[in-house]
Amino acid sequence: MSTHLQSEGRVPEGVLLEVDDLKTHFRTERGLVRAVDGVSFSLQRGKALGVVGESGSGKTVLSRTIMGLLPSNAVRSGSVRFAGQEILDLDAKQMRHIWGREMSMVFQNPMVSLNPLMKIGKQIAEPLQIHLGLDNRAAAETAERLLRDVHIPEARKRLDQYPHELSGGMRQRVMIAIAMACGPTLLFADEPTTALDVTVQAQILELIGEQRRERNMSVILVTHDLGVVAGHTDEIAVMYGGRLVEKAPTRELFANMRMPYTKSLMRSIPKLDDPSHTRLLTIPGRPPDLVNPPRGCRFAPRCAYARDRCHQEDPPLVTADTSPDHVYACWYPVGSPEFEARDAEIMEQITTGVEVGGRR
Amino acid sequence: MSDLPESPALLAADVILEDAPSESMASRRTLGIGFWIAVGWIVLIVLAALLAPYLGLKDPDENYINRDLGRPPYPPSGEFWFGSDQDARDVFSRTIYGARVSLVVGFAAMGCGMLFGGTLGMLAGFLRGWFDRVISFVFLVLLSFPALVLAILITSLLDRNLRTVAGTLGFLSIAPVGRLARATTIQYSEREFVLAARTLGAKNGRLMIRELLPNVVIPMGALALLGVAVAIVAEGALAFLGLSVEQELSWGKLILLGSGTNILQDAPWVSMGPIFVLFLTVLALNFAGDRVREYFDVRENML
Amino acid sequence: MNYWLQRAGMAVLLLLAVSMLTFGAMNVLGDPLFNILGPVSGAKDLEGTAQADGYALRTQGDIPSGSYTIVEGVDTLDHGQAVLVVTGDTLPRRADTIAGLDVVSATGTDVTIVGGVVPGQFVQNGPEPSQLADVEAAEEEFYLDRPLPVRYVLWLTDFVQGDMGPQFSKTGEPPVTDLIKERLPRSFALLVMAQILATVIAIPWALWSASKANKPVDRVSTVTTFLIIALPNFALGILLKYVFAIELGWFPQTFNAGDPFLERMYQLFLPALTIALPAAAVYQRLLRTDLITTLQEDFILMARAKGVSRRDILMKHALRPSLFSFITVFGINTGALIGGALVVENIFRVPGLGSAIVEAVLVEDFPVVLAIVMIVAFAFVLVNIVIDVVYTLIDPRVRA
Amino acid sequence: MTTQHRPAVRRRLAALAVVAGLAVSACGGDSDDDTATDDAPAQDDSSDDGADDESADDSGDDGADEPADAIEQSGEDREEAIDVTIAESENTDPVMGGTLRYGLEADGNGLNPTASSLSAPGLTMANAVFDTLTAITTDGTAVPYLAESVTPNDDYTQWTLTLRPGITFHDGTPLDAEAVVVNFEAQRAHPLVGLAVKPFYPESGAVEAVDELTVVYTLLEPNAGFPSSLSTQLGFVASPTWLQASLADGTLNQAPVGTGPFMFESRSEDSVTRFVKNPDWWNGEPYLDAVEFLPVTDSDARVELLFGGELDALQTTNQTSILDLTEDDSVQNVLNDASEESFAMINSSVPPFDDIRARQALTLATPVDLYNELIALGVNRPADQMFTPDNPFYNPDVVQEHDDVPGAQALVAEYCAERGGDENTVLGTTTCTDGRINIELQWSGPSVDQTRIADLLNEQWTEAGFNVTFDELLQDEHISQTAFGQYNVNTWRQFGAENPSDDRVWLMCRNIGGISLNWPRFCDEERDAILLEIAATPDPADQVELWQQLTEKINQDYLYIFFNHTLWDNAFTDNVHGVCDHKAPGDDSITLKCSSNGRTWFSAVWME
Amino acid sequence: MAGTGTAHLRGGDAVLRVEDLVVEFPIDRHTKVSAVAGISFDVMRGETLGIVGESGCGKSTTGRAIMQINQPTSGSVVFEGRDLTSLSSEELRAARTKIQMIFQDPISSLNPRRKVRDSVKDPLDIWSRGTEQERLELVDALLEHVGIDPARAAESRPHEFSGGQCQRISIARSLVLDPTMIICDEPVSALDVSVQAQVLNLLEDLKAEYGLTLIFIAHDLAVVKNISDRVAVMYLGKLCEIADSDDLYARPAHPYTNVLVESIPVPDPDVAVTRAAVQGEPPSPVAPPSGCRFHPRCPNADDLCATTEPEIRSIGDGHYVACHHPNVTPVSIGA
Repeated sequence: MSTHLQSEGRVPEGVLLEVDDLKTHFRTERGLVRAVDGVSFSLQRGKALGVVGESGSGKTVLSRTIMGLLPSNAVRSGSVRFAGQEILDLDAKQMRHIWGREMSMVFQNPMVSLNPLMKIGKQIAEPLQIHLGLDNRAAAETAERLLRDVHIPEARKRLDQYPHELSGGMRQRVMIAIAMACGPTLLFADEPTTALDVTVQAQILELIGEQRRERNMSVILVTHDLGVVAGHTDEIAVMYGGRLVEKAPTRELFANMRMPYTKSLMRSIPKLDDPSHTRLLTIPGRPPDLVNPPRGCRFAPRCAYARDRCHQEDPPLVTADTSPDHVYACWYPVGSPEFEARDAEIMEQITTGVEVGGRR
Repeated sequence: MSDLPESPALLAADVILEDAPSESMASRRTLGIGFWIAVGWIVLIVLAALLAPYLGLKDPDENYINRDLGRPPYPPSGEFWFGSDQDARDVFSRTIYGARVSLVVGFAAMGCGMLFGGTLGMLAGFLRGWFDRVISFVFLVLLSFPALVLAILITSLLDRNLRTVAGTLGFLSIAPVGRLARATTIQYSEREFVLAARTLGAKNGRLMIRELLPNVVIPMGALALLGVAVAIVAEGALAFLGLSVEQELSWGKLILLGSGTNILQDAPWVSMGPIFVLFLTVLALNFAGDRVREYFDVRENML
Repeated sequence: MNYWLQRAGMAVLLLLAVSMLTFGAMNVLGDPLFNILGPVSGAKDLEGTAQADGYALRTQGDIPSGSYTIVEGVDTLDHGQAVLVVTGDTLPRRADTIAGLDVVSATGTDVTIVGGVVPGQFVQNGPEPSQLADVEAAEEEFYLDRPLPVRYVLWLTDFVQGDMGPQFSKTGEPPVTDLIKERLPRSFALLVMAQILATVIAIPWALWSASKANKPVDRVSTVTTFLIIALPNFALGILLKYVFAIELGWFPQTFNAGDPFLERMYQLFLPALTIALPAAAVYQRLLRTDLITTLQEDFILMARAKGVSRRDILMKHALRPSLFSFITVFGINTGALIGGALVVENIFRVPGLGSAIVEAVLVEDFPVVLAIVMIVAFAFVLVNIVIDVVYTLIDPRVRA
Repeated sequence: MTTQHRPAVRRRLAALAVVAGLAVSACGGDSDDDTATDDAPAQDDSSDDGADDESADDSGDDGADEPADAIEQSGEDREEAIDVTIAESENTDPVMGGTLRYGLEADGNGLNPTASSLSAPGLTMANAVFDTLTAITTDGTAVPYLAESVTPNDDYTQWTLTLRPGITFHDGTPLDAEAVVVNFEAQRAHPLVGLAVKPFYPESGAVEAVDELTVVYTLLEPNAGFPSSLSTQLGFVASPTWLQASLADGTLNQAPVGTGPFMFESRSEDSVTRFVKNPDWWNGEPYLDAVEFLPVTDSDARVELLFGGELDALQTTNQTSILDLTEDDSVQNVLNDASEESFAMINSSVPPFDDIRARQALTLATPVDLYNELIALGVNRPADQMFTPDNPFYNPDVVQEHDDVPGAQALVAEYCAERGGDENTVLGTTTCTDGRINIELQWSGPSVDQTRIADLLNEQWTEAGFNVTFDELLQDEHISQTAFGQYNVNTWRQFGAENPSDDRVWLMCRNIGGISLNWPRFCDEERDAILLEIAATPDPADQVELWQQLTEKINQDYLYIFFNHTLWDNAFTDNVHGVCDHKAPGDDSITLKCSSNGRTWFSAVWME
Repeated sequence: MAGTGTAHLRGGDAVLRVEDLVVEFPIDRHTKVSAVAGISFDVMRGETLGIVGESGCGKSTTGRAIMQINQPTSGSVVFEGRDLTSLSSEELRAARTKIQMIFQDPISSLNPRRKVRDSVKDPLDIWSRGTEQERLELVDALLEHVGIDPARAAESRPHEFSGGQCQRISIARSLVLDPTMIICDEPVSALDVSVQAQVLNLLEDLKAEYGLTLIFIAHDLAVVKNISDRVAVMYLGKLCEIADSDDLYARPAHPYTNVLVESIPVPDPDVAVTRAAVQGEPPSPVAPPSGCRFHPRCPNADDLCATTEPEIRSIGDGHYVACHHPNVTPVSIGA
């Protein structure tokens, strides 16, 4: 099936990816782990979507589910349409034609994501040979060009080097070169800078943005760092407990956060602009158990603004009044009177320092 | 910085996320029925060996010639559960009696190895420096002899009684046990909790006994079970070469006695009985050891 | 380069330590002169009278802790019953130098010695001490008149020059070197064959198992490895011999060194398999675990994300990085396999080093034992150095 | 040290080692095989040969002693008869060519008749390359072989031997009187072999070359049976050139040079030794192109190889093998149980067995019947003495006591009450503990069957009041401990010389010493007198009475607890002929014996 | 840059004064890494000093060297008037009770085989403080204080707690001996952002309550700024800049500090994303660059930087920088 998908026309402009009610469950002996539990969104060609969440929010599982890179004990349901084509029911053999060619992925830790025993050149050439059928020579030349594209000096020499001979940032560049090799239309970047130093992080994010613009490629940037997504995405999806809890264009989200979770997260991060010893807001407790998620809103047990209804009823995704592209899942969103009333109390407490160390 | 999973369920999810399917969680989280069957067998065989004289077994040395059955060896039957050997002796009771030497040697050797090897290994791993270098080299030297060759060498130079055979095998287990103890100690002594205890003022002795020992003991315990199996097999091999405890039955000796081409051809049961029991015992020990190791490994990973 | 020099230095040091330990053990625990001259039993036969240098030695009581009195003259000796304390020919002169002996009183020709073991007692036939010449010859040949360290150095000097000396036992012939030349190729062939078999079995098996990780077939194969490992090699050898040689008759039951090469290799198959199967099971388990670990590495996910096929992932990406523990254990295992070969050679009656060392050890034929232990240790060290080289070939990170 | 004097040292060491090696020769085929040795309590066969020969036999060459010859009789008189196939030539004409592959029960450690300890395998190989001075005929008489004649003086103290003219060794050295002298002196000088020679010859002038082909042997005492001793190891004549060379280079012991029908070609220890035809053999051209000897220590495997066509012939004493071989029609068996006896042997020089009550107790306690049923599988004839019932010297009145546990218990109690405090120097303990006698049972191992025997004996001995300690030793050490009297009781196999008088070497006082061939170290002047008298008696018929006295004495001294008569089987596939067509030189009417203690001859053998 | 010099050291009530600290690790017989290459700083009573830098800059090694976990190669560590480097091991053991350390991995800093409460009580047992009853009371009070249920702690092992909880337990343990100073080595970098805030707040509260002096080592500039009074920036084993935290972030004088601050992604889409402020990555500490160690990557670098190591100098208001060409003009002291 995949052949027509990669036909000359490539993927048209417009919607590249449509995800509908996607669920990914893992069978474990503790029970079913609902790692992704009903996520829907769509992504335009050439756009960058940031997926933000804490560990265990399902953000990584989401990207791998779409990509189809899941272990055998995963059960997927729902729909993933890539360029109009349903790809969720494809098996690994069929997906191989899409992997690397249509979608590719950059992983978190460049130190362990390259094969330590294979020369850089060969690793870059591999997808070229698999998908484009290039011979060794052509593949090597293309690989060298790709390395130059990701601003690696002395590209030719690098082809014959092994990963351990490169620094972390260089390796991540190589990873990007590999991901770009066959000109995919969708790139998953799964925490691409978490393992890197802050100065290098900036370089890599810049590189991904540059490649995206040059190739008119869509990017799904998975991260826990709100700062990272703020500057490098068009849209942001916030995940919590396997659910999408808020999604909006980047500017809109930061301007009009609706989800108390997003808001709390934002407030718990120390910011450079704040003076020293600024009291941080804390989110008590820990993320939900995905085997036995709480009833109602999954954030409710940790939510300072939660009321009875939140513990009883699961809030649906609703569109915000500020923008048609802004959706959130909350009964008492930021800006609602219930929220504002409680928020005043909380801010009071924080400044007076009553709340010590966020009990459970 | 990596996100740290905070709940077991998340951990499960993270483990699962890693591409290749991992060991089934069910079989790793609990010791499992298999473990208890294995332990049951070990207990059974130990009890049988201990109580052999009171079990109403046939005399292992008596020739129970039964003219009705023709010329021995007799095949397994109600009278001879495992059959008899060429000399009309009951293979079953001989196997049970043979367990005594095999088990004593197995457990004593391992105990000796644990005591000396474990202590030396822990000291070396903890103190490092020249002591470590010397001990490591000694271990290396001992390990570069094939163990059986060394065992033969020692047993041949000494009298071959129960004490020397067990002692020899115990001596041989010092190096492997010690190496593991050392490696585990090093691994743990680099953990921050040891640093923390040290900065809190704990002295070396306390660090070793309170902080390291409980952590080292667990992998060592798993190793000990495997080691008992190895020692039993080693005794068997010595006995098979005619170099184990003289004048007493052990499994290796019984197998040796049934291993001649002729007897193997005519009466395979003479060797198969003891082979079977030895096999089950070694299997049980290996299995139990492996389970224990896996069980604690998982808990380790959960930290 | 520096590293290899260090490695070689370490190897030499190791071999020295091994030889010292063996040499020391045999010279201290055993009694070389006794073993060269063979015939005599332990201290217990010292009871009686002895004659040396015109003295007679009378033992009193239990020898190791008892006392001996040197009495005058040979006339107290029974005809044909003389007991010669070999070192005793110089006993009155050298008594104080004999380890563990204490000269308590020496009045005239009457010497009472307390404690200690007198090395090298020798019972001699007939009144004339004709064997003294042999004793001296032996002392000279084996440097027994020198202190232990000197003896060791002299032995080592000969040894490294390829002269392993004569055997203690039998007729002293053939020289140890010849014996080794005769036996070594068989054991070597056996071990090489076993390791090849083990590897050839283990690698595809592990790949297959890892690719089906935790599916029923994999579980069955894991159980199989467990079963194989639990079967000691002497038991496995007997089983294989029973099934394939006796019942099915596919293989011969014994080795016949006279046959042509191919025939001999065929005869070595079952013994090699006996050694190889448990090794293969161990290798398989290791390799499978490592493969599964490797398959969980990010770079494998990366390879999948590139669209590399399952097969290529296994063969091109996962196998090589998973080989390290296998290779390490392959090296370490050489020692264990040599031990196994010892037993297996016995079952299948292959006259190799294994049977040679068992025999030699039993008669305390030290030159043979020493030679074989050294060869084995050398092989062990060599294999492990080779494995280091293989490491660097496989892993570019080590090369740096 | 300096390599210069090394060879000399080695030689001496080698010599010493042979003392231990006596053992080797003494225990013969036992070697390292478990199964091969099943039946045999420490085998002792071959050294007997070596030693016997040397013990001069006075009883006269022409004396018609008739030691039991096996081939015909063994089948008939056996209690449980075994089918015996007699290898006998058909009337077809021999065919030239072919290679005989012969499975030996062990490899010898050398093939030098003056230095090596030749046991059954060694003697069998030696038969191909060497010739003996005399040979034994089917009726047990010794006839000249390499010798043309052997004649005694009046009192049988001096024998004149004349050699056949014109015989050369394979290396071209001529066979002359000097060669015989050199061989004799080499044997006598040998520390082990010499033990059996020295006591019967004067220190000087024992053997002298009178002329080129005549040698005179001078004995200490009369020996009318002397010629028979020249039919075994002592009778082999090796090239003096080679003997000389082998003194300098010990490895030459592996490459023998004799006058025999086959010439040494190659030898790889423990694998194959190959001899090729000597076309110029003095007694006619042999039929076979070559003979190959393959040591296969596992008796079952040897039989399998024979059935599988890999071997054409083999030797064994293993009862199971014999049963298998005799059941098969395609195999010709040459059976002989007149040679050795299997027994437990008691050392009378060390307490408790210096006391006859202890020895008797042990004999009474021994489960001989069970032994013969379980260990020997009923294949061997039980023995009470060193003669089989069909031997003219057999004493029907000698019945060995056994399986009388109460009797044994009584003797043990008596002994311990009286002498329980003595020291058993072998064990280093008192002879008795709590009214039970402490003894050590020694055997050569590791061997499964020897272990079974030990267990079997132990079971009933324990019941009878003995505390038995096991001492399993490698063959060499086992024999040396025995030679030095460092044992209480052991399992052993010996006797059965073609001329039983040659067995005196095991029995006489003069054979006790630091190293004793009189293993039990039992000296009885009366017994010696009888033996000397037998040796001096030329007519076997006159010896019967003496032998019966002797067997009676042996029985009453409780030194040997006889189990059975060792049965040797030399098996050949049915395409092998002429095994027993071995004729005396120059007289085809005299057929020579074709099986003796497991050895066979090859000059008349031919293959289809 | 390269923080030689001690110009920035203050007199007065310094609880800790580190001078010319050098820590070297041998790699093999011939080469060694100087993980810390001569740094000096002091910490006043009740002050929180933050140390930031990228991986491999030597900040953790510095923390460990203060504790004498890694033996300093040279230099002095004067804590409450005593040079820790010169103490005997017994004196050091006693002195160390006054300084405590919290590690990055909260779970591995607790003994996996021991009950959590026992781990916390352990220091009291070691030093035999009070009766068993008193110890338990103190431990339970502290656990309560950091937000851990003492009953649960009494019967649970570390793996039964989350990372955040384990970090609080570690904090409780570090407090039982009533220390003067706590060195926090990346205490929150292994935690999720929401949990990170809990621990940071807790540290602030405890500091106030117990009058603690803190050294807070982290790579996250925002976190360091939040908790610190004064911040030191390290690069390749050297000190670049040290100043009060608000001042440092407002006026980063050292080009490297500037680069760091600019590289931090700001969670505000309205803040324009600038081009990466610096190219390349820190070189290996095995072969550090000559002169100022930052010069190969520095936008301000000239020939002087390549040859001469800059001295630390003041640019006013307790703001010190080790740079030949700082972004802010230094004030000249004295002359």
